[in-house]
Amino acid sequence: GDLQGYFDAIVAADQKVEPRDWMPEAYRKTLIRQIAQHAHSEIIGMQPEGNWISRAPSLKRKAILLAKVQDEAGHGLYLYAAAETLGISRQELVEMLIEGRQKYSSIFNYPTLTWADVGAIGWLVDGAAIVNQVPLCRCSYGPYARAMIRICKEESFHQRQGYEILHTLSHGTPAQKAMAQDAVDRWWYPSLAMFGPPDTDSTHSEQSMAWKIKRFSNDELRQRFVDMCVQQATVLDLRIPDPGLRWNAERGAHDFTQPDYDELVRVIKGNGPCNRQRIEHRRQAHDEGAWVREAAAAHAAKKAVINV
Amino acid sequence: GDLQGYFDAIVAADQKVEPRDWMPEAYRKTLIRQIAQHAHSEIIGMQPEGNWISRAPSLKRKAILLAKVQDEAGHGLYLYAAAETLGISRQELVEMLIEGRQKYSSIFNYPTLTWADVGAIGWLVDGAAIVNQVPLCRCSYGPYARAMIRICKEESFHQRQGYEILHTLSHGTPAQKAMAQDAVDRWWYPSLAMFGPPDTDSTHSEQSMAWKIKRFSNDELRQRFVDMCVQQATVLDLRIPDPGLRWNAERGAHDFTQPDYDELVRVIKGNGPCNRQRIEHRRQAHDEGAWVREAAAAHAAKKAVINV
Amino acid sequence: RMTTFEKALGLGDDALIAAQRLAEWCSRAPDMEEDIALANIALDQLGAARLLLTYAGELEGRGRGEDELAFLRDDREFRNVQLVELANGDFAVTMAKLLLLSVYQRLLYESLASSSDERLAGIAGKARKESAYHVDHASLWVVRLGDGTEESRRRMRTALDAVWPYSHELFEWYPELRAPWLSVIDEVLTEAGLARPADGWAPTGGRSGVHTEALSRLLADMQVLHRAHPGVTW
Amino acid sequence: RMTTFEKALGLGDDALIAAQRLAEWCSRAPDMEEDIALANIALDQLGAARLLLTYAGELEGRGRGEDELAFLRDDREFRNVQLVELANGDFAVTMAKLLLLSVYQRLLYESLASSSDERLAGIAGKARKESAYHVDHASLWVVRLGDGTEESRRRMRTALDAVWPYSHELFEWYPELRAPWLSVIDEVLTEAGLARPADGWAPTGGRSGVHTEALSRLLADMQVLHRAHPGVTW
Repeated sequence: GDLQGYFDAIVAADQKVEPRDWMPEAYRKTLIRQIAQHAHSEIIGMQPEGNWISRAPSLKRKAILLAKVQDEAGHGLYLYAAAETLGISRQELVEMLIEGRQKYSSIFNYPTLTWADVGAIGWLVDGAAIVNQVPLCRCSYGPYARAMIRICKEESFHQRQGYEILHTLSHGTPAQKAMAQDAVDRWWYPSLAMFGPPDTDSTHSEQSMAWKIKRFSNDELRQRFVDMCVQQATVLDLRIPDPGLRWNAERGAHDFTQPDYDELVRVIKGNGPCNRQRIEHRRQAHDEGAWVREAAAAHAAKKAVINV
Repeated sequence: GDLQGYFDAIVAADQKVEPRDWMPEAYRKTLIRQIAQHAHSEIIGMQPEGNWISRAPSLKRKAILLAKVQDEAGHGLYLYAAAETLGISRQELVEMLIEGRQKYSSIFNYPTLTWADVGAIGWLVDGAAIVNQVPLCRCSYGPYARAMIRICKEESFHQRQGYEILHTLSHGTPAQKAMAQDAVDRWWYPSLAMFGPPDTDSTHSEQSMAWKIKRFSNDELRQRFVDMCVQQATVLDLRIPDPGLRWNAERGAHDFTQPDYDELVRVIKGNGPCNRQRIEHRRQAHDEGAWVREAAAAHAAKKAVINV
Repeated sequence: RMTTFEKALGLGDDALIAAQRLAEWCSRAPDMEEDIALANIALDQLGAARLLLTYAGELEGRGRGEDELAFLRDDREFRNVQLVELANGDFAVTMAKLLLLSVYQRLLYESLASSSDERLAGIAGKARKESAYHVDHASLWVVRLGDGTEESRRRMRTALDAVWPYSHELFEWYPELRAPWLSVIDEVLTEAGLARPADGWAPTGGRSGVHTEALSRLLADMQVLHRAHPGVTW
Repeated sequence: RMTTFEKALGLGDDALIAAQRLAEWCSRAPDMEEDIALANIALDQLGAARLLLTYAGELEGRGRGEDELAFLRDDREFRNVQLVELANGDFAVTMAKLLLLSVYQRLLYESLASSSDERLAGIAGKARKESAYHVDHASLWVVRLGDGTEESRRRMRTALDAVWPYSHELFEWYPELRAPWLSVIDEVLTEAGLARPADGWAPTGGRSGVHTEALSRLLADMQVLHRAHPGVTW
């Protein structure tokens, strides 16, 4: 049809699809799923790092960490707003998260055991997020692309902060250095798994590429991330816990050991170390805030009547 | 009447009034009030020391403290049982406590700020309790007197443990010694106030003496306590925070500064540092346990039906 | 009257402990916008605390910086008012505490902004603007909750009654601020349809290091990591 | 298979952390009798922990006693199963945890009581009798709650589902105990009218020092005072 043709032309021309534009239902659904999952990840992602705000070892680090976690809430807000342009409400999305009907990034189902984990999340998890997200700044859907531009700018700031935490630890006392290495050991493979299953197993990917939602395959992005980390790990003086890691001159890239995709599937299905805890935390905050939200609505309604 | 005469004779002969015996209504009421207040004090008294169980600085001290707080629950149980012989149920008493209609010892409305407070409570508060309670072992009401015998035995054990904590601290590092002195500084006057208002202002006392519920006046007991502490403080190498404290050879006792009885009245009336917190803690535990008690009752009822 | 060192330390401790409590809401607020707002206020308090404690350390002249003062003192050495260390309770308690505190802080920082001590005046000049936002935010919620549903009204009233006694301690150092403070508070309570609680019990001790049992637990958590690695860089 | 040192350390940590959690109930139990009972069980666990950790320290031969092991290790060095570090939750969760743990401990101590290591056999011989009481107590409550009111039944079922996955870790070191353990548990659940939760997710890591986020917070509280005064006598 005409509408489909117009949509295809916009995508082909690398222009942006906007909320007012006609779009295929599958495109809309794919975007809602992806943006919601992304928004949920920001909101759930507040928990593992939030776990260390009260214990941050200096006031400066406390301030930086609190601001970072606050930024994540902000990202969640932009992204829910982007999803809302596709005709779904934030409330519906939040309920789907709490009821487990929509996913969030599996990485946040691992516990933060030490302060160094805050550094490792910044360096590795935010690093992987950036590699994933930079191409999304050119995504065909306008509101999502614009949200990503803003988010990527902040994420790279966060990544540098995490890198600095690890750098300080790895150049500190032996206990600090051991803490940093331990964190990298635990977060390395889960970070690799953030890029999703290998291309051979990846569903959704081909259509998303055609729609220019996705620009690179999971494996391409994973490789880019590994190559980036190897170089930074040297400066950090921390070891990437992969005995199979080596430069492959022929490919012009590093060979590396793949993460355990069976574990990834288990975590996605709900059986990571913290899945239950993360959802329960969110559900509890949501439930305990219900009377406050109701009060705000009741007050607003009264004011509206008075102002009529 | 005959009954009154029989009662008077028992009391005069220093024999025990037992639950089956007739007794004046005022005697019964006085005893209920006093025993209940005593029981409540044991139960509320679990909180200030319980505050340090999780943080006790050695496993041995943790075990001793936990056992002590457990003993207090046990004392509460004996005392509620003694009160029940006077025709009132534990449930009624617990409700009167939670609703603020019956009192407990004001001393437990002060906070435990450091580990040394656990020592000071043992030494001073349990010490004062013993001075108060030893005469109660000869109280005219049998069940109360027998409960007190058992309690006093354990209390003197507790007092020695508190004394040992302070002794260890005062012979430890300067920081430990300062902690011990600070605790004694804060607990001294509230402990003196445990004996109640001065005899000139004391209500109830005269009748209680006549009934042989009480054997010594508030001021007599307070003096006994001061004299006991002065000697022990020397061994502890801790200073009693009273510039007016000195031996009076004529009286054969120490002169000392009276506690601030206005403060005592304020605390009794509900305005001590922790009154609200202590009652709220108890109320919350009681409320949160309601479903458990109901379940136990429901299960027992079902079992009873089956066994019929 | 207290020295500038004591003043900077006490007000710095107020801000630090308030920040610590507010940050506990992170990822737990009633909605996302409020999560961001509470983090903002916590960050403001933390920022003021850092400036005040740094200055206190300099005045003391014993080489203690903001981190030594924040992480290496016991509760008996903290000089904050008890109001800020009280548990967060529900959202109504948190808003009641924030209202009482931030109106006081705004008046206090306004007055200190014209202090002859230029350093203190500078810190106060920056903090007063932030406090004005805190007052607005807390007032908004006290009015919303007071005027919202039956439940929110009950909770707001209970919260106000519970924290009111702790407001007296705010004026031990600055008695002259109580009258203007009361007039701002009264205005907010009137709009919220809430009665001002009666004065009576006035707990005290924070300014001389006698706190509630809550503070040592807060510090155990706050200081655990810093203390586990003495003298290192973070 | 693990060394006797690792065994004593792991079982000692199980008992210590269980004691710490149980003691949190002190002054908070549903009634006074239960307050006393929970303190009793906590004291038994603490007693076993002290013997086991003391023995572990001797086997290690680096001069660490029970207090050095309890108070000067980080959570990454603790070897307890995750089951014991989980938050207490409501009374049903606590009883579910206690049932799963104490049945295991009873079987374990029974088996260790005939160990060729006489010291361990002695400790286990004492602890098995205490465990038998813990099993009785937990069973009694699981049955009462499972058979009590609609609410208690709902809570008991939810609690059991929540903690069941953590039971798998108990058998990482002693797989042969799972069959007899299941048969005791099944008997209790049958009497309580509760279905045994399905096996599935089996969290792991405690025995190698990878814990839940709860443990480091528990230790921050437990160790704060001891760590604040290094090397002193208490």
